[in-house]
Amino acid sequence: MNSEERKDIQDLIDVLDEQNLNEIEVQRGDVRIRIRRESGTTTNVQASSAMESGQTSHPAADVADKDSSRLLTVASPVVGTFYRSPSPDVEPYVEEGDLVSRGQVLCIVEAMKLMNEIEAEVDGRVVKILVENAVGVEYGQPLCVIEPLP
Amino acid sequence: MNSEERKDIQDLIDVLDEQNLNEIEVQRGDVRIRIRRESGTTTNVQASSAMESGQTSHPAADVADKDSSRLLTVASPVVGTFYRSPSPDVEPYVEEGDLVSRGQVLCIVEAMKLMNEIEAEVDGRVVKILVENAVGVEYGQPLCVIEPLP
Amino acid sequence: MFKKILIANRGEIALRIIRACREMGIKTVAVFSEVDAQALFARQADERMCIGPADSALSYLNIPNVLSAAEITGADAIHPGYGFLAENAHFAEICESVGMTFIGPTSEHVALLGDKVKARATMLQHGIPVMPGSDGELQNLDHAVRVASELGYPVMVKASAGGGGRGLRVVSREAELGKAILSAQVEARTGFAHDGVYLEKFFPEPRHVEIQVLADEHGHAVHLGERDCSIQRRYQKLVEESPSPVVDDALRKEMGKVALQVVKAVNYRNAGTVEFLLDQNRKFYVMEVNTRIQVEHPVTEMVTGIDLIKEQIRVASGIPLGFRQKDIQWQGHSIECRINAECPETFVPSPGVVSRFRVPGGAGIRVDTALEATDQVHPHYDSLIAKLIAHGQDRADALARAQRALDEFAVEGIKTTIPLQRLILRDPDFQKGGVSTNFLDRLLAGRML
Amino acid sequence: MFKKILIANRGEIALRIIRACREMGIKTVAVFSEVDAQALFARQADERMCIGPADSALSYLNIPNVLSAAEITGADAIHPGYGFLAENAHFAEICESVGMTFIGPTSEHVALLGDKVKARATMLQHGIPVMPGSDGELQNLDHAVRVASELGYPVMVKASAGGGGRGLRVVSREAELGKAILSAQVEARTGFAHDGVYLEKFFPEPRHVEIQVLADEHGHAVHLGERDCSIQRRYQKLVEESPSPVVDDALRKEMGKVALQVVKAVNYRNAGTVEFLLDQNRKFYVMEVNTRIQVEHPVTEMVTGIDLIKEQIRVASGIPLGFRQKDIQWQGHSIECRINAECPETFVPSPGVVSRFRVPGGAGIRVDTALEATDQVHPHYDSLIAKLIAHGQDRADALARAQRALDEFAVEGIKTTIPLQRLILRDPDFQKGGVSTNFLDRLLAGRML
Repeated sequence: MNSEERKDIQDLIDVLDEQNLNEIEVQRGDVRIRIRRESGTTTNVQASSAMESGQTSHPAADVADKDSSRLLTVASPVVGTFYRSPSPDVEPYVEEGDLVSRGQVLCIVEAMKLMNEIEAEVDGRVVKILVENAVGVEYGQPLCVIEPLP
Repeated sequence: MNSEERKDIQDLIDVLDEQNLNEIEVQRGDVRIRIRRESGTTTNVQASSAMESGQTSHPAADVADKDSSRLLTVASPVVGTFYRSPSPDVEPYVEEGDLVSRGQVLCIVEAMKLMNEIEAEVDGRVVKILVENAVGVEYGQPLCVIEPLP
Repeated sequence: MFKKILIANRGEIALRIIRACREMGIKTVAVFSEVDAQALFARQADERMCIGPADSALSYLNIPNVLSAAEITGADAIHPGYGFLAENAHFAEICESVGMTFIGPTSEHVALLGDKVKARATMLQHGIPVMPGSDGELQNLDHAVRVASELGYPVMVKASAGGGGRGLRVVSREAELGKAILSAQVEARTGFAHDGVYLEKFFPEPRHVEIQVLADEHGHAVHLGERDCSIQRRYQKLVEESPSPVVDDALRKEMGKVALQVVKAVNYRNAGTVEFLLDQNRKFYVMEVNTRIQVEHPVTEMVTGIDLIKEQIRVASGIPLGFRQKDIQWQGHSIECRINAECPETFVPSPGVVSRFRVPGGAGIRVDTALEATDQVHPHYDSLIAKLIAHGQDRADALARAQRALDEFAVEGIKTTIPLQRLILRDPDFQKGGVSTNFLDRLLAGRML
Repeated sequence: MFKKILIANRGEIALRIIRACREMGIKTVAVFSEVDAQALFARQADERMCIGPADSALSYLNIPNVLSAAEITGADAIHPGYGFLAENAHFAEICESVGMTFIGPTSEHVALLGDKVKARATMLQHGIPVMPGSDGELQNLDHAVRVASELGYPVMVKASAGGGGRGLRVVSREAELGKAILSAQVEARTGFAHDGVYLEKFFPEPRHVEIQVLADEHGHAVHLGERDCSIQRRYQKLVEESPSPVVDDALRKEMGKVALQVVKAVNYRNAGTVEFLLDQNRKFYVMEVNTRIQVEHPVTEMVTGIDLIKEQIRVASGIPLGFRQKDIQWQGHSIECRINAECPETFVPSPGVVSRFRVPGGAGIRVDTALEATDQVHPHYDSLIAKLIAHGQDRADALARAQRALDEFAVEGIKTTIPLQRLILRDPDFQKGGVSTNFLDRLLAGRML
């Protein structure tokens, strides 16, 4: 997002505030800016151009019932094939709902015959596994969602 | 100007009004909108894209001291050469400051050897003559400014 | 050579001519209507003048304003493009009378070849194969019945002053002839203020193949091969290509020879197009001669490497053609798709603001357009907004490139014929090549866009 | 023929390859870094995969991720474009070992021709005229002094593993030789992890002329004529053209023959470029062989009508070349201007958001770009954002078209080399033709943009 668009958005937020609106959407050519605020919550900005990450093409995790600011997404560090277990005849490393410890293997991503074990970075609970077994994943693709536990 | 831009401008005017500003200028690619208001006067809108007329390339008349809403611009109805007098050795039809009557010849525009006499459409005073003698003018080009008198 | 040329046109063809002039070091004057004040073609010229309001009758067709603009700006020639004043003999004549070079043939050529009956008579005199039909306008119903029975049914009733399919009737049986003539006359009188009609043989599966010619005033003339323009809807061309899939070297030579006979018959000069009907037995007949540059001229440029606009300008300035027939070489295959601002299903014009306009590029792709994103397509003018021209080593290669480029062409805010062009280009019959002018109607009857 | 090709590159060359594949009916996979997620080249592919963050060492140069993406998507070949992995012998070798077709020569070709000393030795063995210089790396200062005096001063010290002007010193007198060798070695060790250097004769007014070759695995090879790339700044080409203004038919034949000797000497296959130094006496020497498609390949495509990317793909799939040397015909003249996102005065890269991007079009103009208005030019990658390629009947015509198109090219939001390209194209020496690689430095020294 460039500074011009940032300014546009700020302007629109101001108008939103002044007029006590719930939503403003502006589109001009490729640039679309939508600003929405539900009564009593903080302002929520979506800008569909100039996105900073390749991950927006993935479906968002279905974790709306959790406070998303506390959830951790585990992303693939490599391009490869996602496996939930070390071999087909073995149980998966983890299931949704399982408690996991920091350093515990969650899954593997196989790339060029090399098995990359993906470990939990925190103690927590596996809220969601986002990828089907034996499916290709790209760099940075979210694999699963962990709810950190104290 | 399309309806989207019209709406944009209206929005900006609202911001201008609400914030009691003097000027807002927004540029995005080919689209530039500038809104300016001097304290105590009406809002003045300039939009440099999608203009509806070929006349904006001409310098605006230097008539800022007059209430411009009362002034009449006389535009050329044809493409041709502007003459202030019927022949070089004759006095001009009118001078700035002259009073003119409805139907009085103000100047001629010669096109293909045909002399088009341009007449005053109202009784009034010649405030400004905008074109030099013997210069080519395009269709719709402002030739002079008349202040109508009752 | 001219120092300054006024372009009496708008849109893509005005920009096309401005580009050629810039490349030749010639200054340009654009004339424009009020709604075109910010148009790219007007901005790209060295000078520009507003010549009237949006209504083209008061601006682009306003002869005094156009000529006055040329006089004021000191232009020494006027290029009329296509449409508007391009085939107006009166305009060409006034240009001649005031010493302004009209970039095109003489006003006599425009007048003679614009009158179908006179043009036909002239060609018949010179032994040129014309459409089988009545020699001149029909005198009465008896005359019509006699000619029709000689030609054999079905026959066509056509208005002498007509064009674009107006004032035209197909008649299958003698009993229908009188009624068809009357209704064609009414339409012709309303549309062209002249109700003369004539008869022509009707061909069930005709192909529209035309030959581009170039002639100078020193007696040199060449033909630049053919364009196949059989993809038409109501006589409006949509896709053109060169070479034609049904014309081989021998047929090209024959048709080219006839086209040059036409040039010689009337002592033609500048660029012109001899339009032929080519039947299923490879027999061909001159339909008419267009005395202007054609919309579809780029396909000829792509295969010959010759810039037709520059040649028009050179020839008009008196420079002899720089090549002879033997120098003309054709390389590869070219195809043009006309992108119109129209609903691709109903063909209703779709004016409006173009919110997105990404033109394709890359190898073998040429786009002629004067439109940009945020521009407005005005309802007052022709709906052609862009020409996509592809060139390839052979027809399959050119088609593949055109299809790829159509897929890349992104236009938003208005409807265009792009989806229809995609449909045409992937049609198996079209891909096989050699379809008749009935192709598009058949496709449209059965299509699913 | 391949069913699916992964393009291990980005920007204009990635889009160029995707377009060729689409036209051939081959599916494509784009791989991209996180900042390129919304880039046009990625969106135009049939499939796409993110292979790493912005840093190209972790994405476009990440061999495991590239190959893994090819494996997952079921691609049967990888086109490396230019730059990145295109001349990485290790990458080519891994491709070979896992049965993935690398669209280019074999890893042995890449390794041999990428090592200047080994390549030179091979060419010497086959009697190919190479740059006069030391046979292999310098052993010690005595060796250097002996070779330099044989060559005659001035001489150049060059790093074996170098490129783009790095690790290069010009030496005018024997007294400076030792110091120059030492500093070149330091630069080479830092830049290329190998400090071997060699000596070459220095030419005061060299021209960079290169011959494009195409070879299949069945022993057929052709050359497609030359490109003159003498317009360079610090060994970065800015303007390229074909034919060269200083190469006539006889010289083209000679140079082409030598280029094909190189092909034969190493049993080369796929597309390659033999780079020559052409001196003022029309003597030429092989400088190096590029084992990839070149940035400037379009000028050759414009004059031959041959699509080099498609030929690379066909040849890599084992299809024999469809033409012989006698079939290659050159038509007209073509010139390419590289549009870089750089300050045209300081050459400092100018990344940022492109607020306006209107590309030129019309007759004889081709634009290869993957940029659109509102796109961002990233600081992480090469600054080339577009290639403007003009074709005309002759050099003057091509230059006029290129100049016209440069004037139409409107880029806002970032700085580009367009003003510099305009300056080059209107320079009288350049217009006369045949300038040396010193031209641009001289122009820059005295210019007023």
